[in-house]
Amino acid sequence: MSTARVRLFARLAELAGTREADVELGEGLTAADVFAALADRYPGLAGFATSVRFAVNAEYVPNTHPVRPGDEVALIPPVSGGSRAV
Amino acid sequence: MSTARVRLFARLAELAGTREADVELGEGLTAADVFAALADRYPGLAGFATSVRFAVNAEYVPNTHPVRPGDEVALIPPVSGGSRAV
Amino acid sequence: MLFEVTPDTLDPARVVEHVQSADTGAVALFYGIVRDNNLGRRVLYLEYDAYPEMATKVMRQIAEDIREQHGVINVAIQHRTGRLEIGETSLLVAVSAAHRREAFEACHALVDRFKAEVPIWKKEVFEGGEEWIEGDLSPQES
Amino acid sequence: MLFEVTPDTLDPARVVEHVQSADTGAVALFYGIVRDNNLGRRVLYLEYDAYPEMATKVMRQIAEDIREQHGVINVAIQHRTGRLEIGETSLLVAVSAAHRREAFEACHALVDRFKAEVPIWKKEVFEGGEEWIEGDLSPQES
Repeated sequence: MSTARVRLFARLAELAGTREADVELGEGLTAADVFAALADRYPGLAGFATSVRFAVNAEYVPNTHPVRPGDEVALIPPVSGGSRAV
Repeated sequence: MSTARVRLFARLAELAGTREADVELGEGLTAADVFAALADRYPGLAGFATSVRFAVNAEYVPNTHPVRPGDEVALIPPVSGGSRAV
Repeated sequence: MLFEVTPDTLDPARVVEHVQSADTGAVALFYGIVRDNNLGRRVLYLEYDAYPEMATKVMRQIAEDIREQHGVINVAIQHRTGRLEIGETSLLVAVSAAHRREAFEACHALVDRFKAEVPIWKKEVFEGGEEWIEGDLSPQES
Repeated sequence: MLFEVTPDTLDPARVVEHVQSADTGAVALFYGIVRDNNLGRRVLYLEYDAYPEMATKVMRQIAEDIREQHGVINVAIQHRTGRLEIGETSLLVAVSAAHRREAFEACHALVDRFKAEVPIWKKEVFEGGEEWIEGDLSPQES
């Protein structure tokens, strides 16, 4: 089965309760699709769908970047500048 | 006899061959007068009459500043920016 | 050039030694330090998280840009991860140059870009709560 | 604040420790270093001469000005005298602040004023001659 390894950091790792997860890849999946699959598994992530940034194989990429088997996808927490207490 | 202690630095100390000298003070002598007296004693200093700066008791002063018995007069080598090889 | 993300205490002497060479006339060294207050709250400690493989890659890209733009000689950067107490150093950025102006300007520009681009995050633990400071990818002093 | 003119090796860890306090988020540290070339000549070594009592007094005046103008926390300066070999540090200027911008700007301004005002001179001994660099009251990297 073809999968991508996802890495989570900072607030997203806390919300998901994990720093790594494997996601199965269908045909033509993008970084945003990988995030959506992960948000199904870890509902705490759902609110970040529009603010998370992605890196694939340690390079920043757009949400629409295709993800291929064996890729490492990193979820980069949003740059919010805000001061919300958690 | 009333004197002032003069301190010399850097190029001026090398030209005079000393880092300290005592100068006798007449009535109403200024920093420039003290320098002139010293240039008589150490002719190598003469060329610096218009470019040397003075400090009295560790404060920058104008050439016309009066020197009193017991003062420490420092000869501050010129700010030339030049590149003459010695 | 030297780029490190490490849980260990940072080493200023090492980064300065790394950037120095016989033609170095000036080194500017920046310390990012955990301070005891932020946004009016009393800070207890910070926790830094990083994506180390990508962080060192981005640092290298930024350093190469800055080296070219400012004509400096060499660059070394260390960032610490994990729990840091008040007074501990989270970031060191050293830049060597022939003259002071390039060293200062390049070092300042490097720290600015570091904070905007390098994937390192901090959680501030303060009296009464904790928060991931995500608007500011890196140390507290920005 | 700390102001020293000394024939001994300078101590970066000491000046940084001196300026740090619990509210410090950034320290900018400048090293003036003897480099192996100047004005196209091969430099062999430098000799620094100083008027130490006045130098420390002028340093204090400058530091007080800068501290007020830039709102920084603390300042420490060391300058070495005597013969310095290539690669040795002649000047250390450390400035602490809450944020990086003040630390960088104040440190740079301090070094600029230091070089214009503090009574310290250097003789450059190069291949084929020697010269007191008097247009530049202080280290070689200006």
